[in-house]
Amino acid sequence: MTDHRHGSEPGHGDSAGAAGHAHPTVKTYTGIALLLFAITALEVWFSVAPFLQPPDRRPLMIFLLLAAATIKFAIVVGWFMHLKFDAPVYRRLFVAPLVVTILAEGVVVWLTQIHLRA
Amino acid sequence: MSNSPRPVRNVAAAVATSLLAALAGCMGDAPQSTLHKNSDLADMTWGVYMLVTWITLAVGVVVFALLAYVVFRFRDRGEEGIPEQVHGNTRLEIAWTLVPLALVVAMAIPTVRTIFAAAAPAPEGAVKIKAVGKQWWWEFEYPELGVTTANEVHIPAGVPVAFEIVSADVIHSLWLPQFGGKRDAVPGRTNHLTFTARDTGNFVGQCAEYCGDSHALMKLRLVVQEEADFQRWVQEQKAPAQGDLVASGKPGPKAFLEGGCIACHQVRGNPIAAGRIGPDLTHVASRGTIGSGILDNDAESMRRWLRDPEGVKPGSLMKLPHKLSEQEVETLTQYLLELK
Amino acid sequence: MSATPLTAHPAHAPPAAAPSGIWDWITTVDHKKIGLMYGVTAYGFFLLGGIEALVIRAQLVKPQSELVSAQFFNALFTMHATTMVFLAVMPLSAAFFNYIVPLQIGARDVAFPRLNAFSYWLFLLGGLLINLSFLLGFPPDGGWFAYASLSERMYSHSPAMDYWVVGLLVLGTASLAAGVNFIVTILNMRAPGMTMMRMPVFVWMTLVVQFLVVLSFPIITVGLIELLLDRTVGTNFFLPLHGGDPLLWQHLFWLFGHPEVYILILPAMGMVSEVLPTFSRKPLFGAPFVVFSGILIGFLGFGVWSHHMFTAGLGPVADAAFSATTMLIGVPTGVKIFNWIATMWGGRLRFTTAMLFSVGFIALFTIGGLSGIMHASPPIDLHQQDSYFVVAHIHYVLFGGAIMGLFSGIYYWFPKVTGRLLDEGLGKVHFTLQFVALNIAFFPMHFLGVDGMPRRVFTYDEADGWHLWNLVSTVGAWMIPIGLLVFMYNVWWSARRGPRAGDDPWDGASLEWAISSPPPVHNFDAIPNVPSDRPLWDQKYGDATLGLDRRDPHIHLPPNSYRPLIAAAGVTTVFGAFLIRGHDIYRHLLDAPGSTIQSIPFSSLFLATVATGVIVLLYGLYTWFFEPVE
Amino acid sequence: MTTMTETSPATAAARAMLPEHGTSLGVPNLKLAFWTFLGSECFFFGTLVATYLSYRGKSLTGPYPADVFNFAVTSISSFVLLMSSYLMVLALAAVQRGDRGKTLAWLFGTALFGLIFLGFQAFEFTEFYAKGLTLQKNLFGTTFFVMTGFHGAHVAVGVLWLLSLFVVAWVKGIPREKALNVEVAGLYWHFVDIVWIVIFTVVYLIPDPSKGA
Repeated sequence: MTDHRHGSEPGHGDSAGAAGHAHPTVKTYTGIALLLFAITALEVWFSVAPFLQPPDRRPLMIFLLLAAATIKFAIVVGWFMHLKFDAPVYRRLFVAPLVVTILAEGVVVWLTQIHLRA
Repeated sequence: MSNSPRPVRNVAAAVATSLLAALAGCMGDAPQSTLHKNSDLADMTWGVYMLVTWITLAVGVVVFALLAYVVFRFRDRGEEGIPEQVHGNTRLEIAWTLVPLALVVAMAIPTVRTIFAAAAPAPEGAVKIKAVGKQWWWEFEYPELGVTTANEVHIPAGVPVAFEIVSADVIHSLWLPQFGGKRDAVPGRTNHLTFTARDTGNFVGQCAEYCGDSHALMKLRLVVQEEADFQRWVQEQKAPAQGDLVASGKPGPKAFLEGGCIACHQVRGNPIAAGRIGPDLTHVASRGTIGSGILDNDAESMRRWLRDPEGVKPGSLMKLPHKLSEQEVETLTQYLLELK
Repeated sequence: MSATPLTAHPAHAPPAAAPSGIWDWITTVDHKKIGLMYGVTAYGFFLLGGIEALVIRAQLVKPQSELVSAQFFNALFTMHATTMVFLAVMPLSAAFFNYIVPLQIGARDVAFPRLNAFSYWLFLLGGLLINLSFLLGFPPDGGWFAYASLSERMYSHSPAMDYWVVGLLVLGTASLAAGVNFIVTILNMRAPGMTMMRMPVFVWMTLVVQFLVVLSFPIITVGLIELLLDRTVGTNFFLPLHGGDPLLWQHLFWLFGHPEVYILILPAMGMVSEVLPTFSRKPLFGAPFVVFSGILIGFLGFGVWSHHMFTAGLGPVADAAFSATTMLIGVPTGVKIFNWIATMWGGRLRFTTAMLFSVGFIALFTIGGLSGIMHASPPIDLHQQDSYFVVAHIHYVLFGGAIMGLFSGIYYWFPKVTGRLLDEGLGKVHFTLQFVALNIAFFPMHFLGVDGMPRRVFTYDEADGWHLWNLVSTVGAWMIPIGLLVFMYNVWWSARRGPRAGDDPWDGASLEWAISSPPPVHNFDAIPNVPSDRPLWDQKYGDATLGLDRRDPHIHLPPNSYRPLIAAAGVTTVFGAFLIRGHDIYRHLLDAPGSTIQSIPFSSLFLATVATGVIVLLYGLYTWFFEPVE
Repeated sequence: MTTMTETSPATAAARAMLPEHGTSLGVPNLKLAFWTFLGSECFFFGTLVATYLSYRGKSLTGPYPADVFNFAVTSISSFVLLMSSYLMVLALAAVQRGDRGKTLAWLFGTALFGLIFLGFQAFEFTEFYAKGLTLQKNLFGTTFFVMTGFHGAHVAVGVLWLLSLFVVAWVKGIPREKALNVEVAGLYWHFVDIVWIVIFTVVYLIPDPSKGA
């Protein structure tokens, strides 16, 4: 990684000064892939595990599934897409819209569930 | 009539009323004016309406005064050099952030209070009316009274009425300006409008949500009556129509039967005239208007309507099986005007 | 004004083997030419939308008027709004983004010049496609908001609304591409030294607008695709018959639609924030406040959409919440108005035409903003919603606001673009006529709304009592084109005979006044080194100097390309194929009224058109990407 | 990592060394544009998911999700797409190392995994259709097919993109200084993957409240 001219490497640019970051290596990626596999397996298990099937455990199941999905999402974005290591501007450009989307669309879903005194 | 206004608000409201009435006076009499109020709901919103109107007017006056002063005072008079380069003044800017914020809060509090007050469920004993928006007319059903009518809704004064507003096709909006604003008729949903009317009389309203070709012609009448008159009206409406279409042998019922009118229209008392697509005609002659409030209910209007519904109401869904002859028009007109 | 180091002289122009004539305009990737094309095209659509408005007003001049049919009237107000929003005000603003922003940030072009051309061509084709409906006899008539279920096939059998949906999909794609392009341009193409807080306020507002475009257009794109599928494939997104909810369309439309309102107004606010300081000869008062309030307005814009739905029955909690957020937006807006007035305070105000339009903007926008506060309160909105009061409000905001601001921008930057000054005398006549006319046209609409006149009615009755103010409003509306004629004559005359402007006719503060008028094709002989937020002003009156960034002596301009036009044609063809589908369905429904959409086979013409569009698009994209740019 | 330590201040140096003249943020335009586009895509898929969730459990007739879902098949295809992201980072690393052979292998592998995912989706759609679920049948069919269909279309565009890069790499190779082109394709590919992470959880794993089997 000696050639910096084209800015294709992670950590290029404004954040390049933060050389302390350990850039992911192929070995790291393999570990991440295994982790993703494990979480996916866990997710599938959550959705069939007997102790989560009773109706009163549904909220717990949904929480666990959403938590697992969030972790997978964060791992892919953070490591595979280098967002954790790249210039901060990328993070702002992606995370801010993501948050606004979740909030606004969440309110839309909530509002479509309202049927007043029908 | 829900709250007794304080003196200050009274005066302000009076001034506002006279000011707006003066403006309204310029344009003659507008029966659908939002400034006429004839229900507790309209009174309830009136306080907020006036408060916000006054605050915004006051802000407008301040801004315009400032703008006029600045434009006049600081115009270039050909002085030498450049003016002092002021980049800003944080204290001033915080001030004119906080003042609007305070005004917003002042408007938001009564607003929120009114929203929740107006959303209260209908009290016991309210007259229930189901208002169905259709392209392009209104059907009113009194489920507890067994009455169905079209485009003309009667309510008793001093008694709460609870409208359930639904739609049969596209989105409409039931707008009764004098009674506290409008509510949409959304297909698949039920909206509610509850109020108690004050004065008796005839009032007009209109569909407010664009709903297709003849949106402009989707008007309605609201008749506020004394309780006793209202009960009498209910009894009249509940009665079946006079005469039997088949047995009477008269030309009118015959034309109604053979002209295909029964496919869409109901004339109660006649099981074969049970169509629900068009307005219920059992007591059509008792109504003040036809064509959803756009024509006076007289022989001339009826002829006009029967000759060419599409011409009176563009896009009208009243498709005649064939163009009616003048003879048929006359016969049907006579028959319909008998359906008191 | 003496020439500055950045002024280009003809001798410096790089040897360009550029094509000439019409081919040059078709293949250009120069942001200035594209800006001009946006401006001219959008102005044409502005006139078209204006003619539609004049017919609307003519119909309403008296009760029971029979000038146009109900159906045509409904098409007129639908197309008037659609045209003005998407084909006039947005692209007129885009004309300024294109022409001015690169100059103000000290860039030679936008980040992706060919993508920029692609955006323009998509805009043009989308605009033509949507107006093709008039020629074919199916003008859209479902309202510019296209509320389901009226916009569904069941209630709009003809292909009219297909034109609307397809046209907006094409226009949306154009806006998205342009949005990404300008975000990158502004974030990444600034001259050295131009930090974010040194950017002119117009650039800031452009940036906010582009974020609103990039984030809100996907929402309406999905909504439009869902509506299109309902109409052409028979899905159930907004049809209550199968449990679909028409209000979902309203949520999606307004979740896009409210940011769209700020997309329309913020550019004008940016222009006014350039014009007022220049002609007050002072800096913008509290520029960071103005910038942050612009950002705040943009951000809050995503949290207020349901105030368009207070009558729809969302319940008191939602109504209260959206009422509060909507009123909150009044605060940053108010801050801007006070900052503009404070900018003029203590200045030496030169009332050029540009300045007059900016001052007019403040006055008229204030009226529109205050009436907006009124219907932010649901109890009041239940009176005003869908009445002429709201028509008055949006015209004060969009005509009194956006259009006045845009004219201010035209008078302000015309000398930069053409090298000649517009005639000030004619300009003042234009301003006076327009200011007076639009108040006569739009102020009475407040009274009509208070008097209970609903919007979108093609007729009314003598007994309704609305005729006087309708008459006044129509007279005002018909006066507006007089001012525009004066303006057009002024442009036509001044562009050829007007006095030479020189580089810096207004004693400006920002970078575009440091280069020649009109700017050379490469904008800057050398990229400046920006020392302050008012670089040129500080060079003239302060102690700062506009340094030159000598690190990049090569002037490299991308060559012309027709690939963007090909790609745009491909995209338009793919979407346009659905018009064929719409016509097919309509024909079938006429032949066999009982048939359902899914029982109607996809015609080979439809499939062939889709395939052609995809092939053309891929051809355009591949040759685009492998086209040499050296 | 030599140049950054030699020159200072870092931003000015980075700007001076970039092709064209330097960029203000010291990052390449293309990548900046792409992240902006991905922010926009968040809203695109966010709206599709919101539509699905708005109508979740509101279908008036079957087939309901429980009637059609084949859990094992979808889990496998989800896993394939997830692993294609892994191959994608390997491909990018290979390009950045200048390892042409591995570049070709991993690019092709990624595209192949994408194709396998599309194959599973085609199989799934056919199965559902056979079980009576169509676009027009009910709200579930409408929202499910349109949302997953648009995701599938994104995967297809990605496959086309990767295969194009593969051909370029095959014919003339992708030099290290052009690695950005692969990186951007990778960002797109990973994004398509994370969208599926959301869809897999929301649509398949969380039980649908509809009645039915």
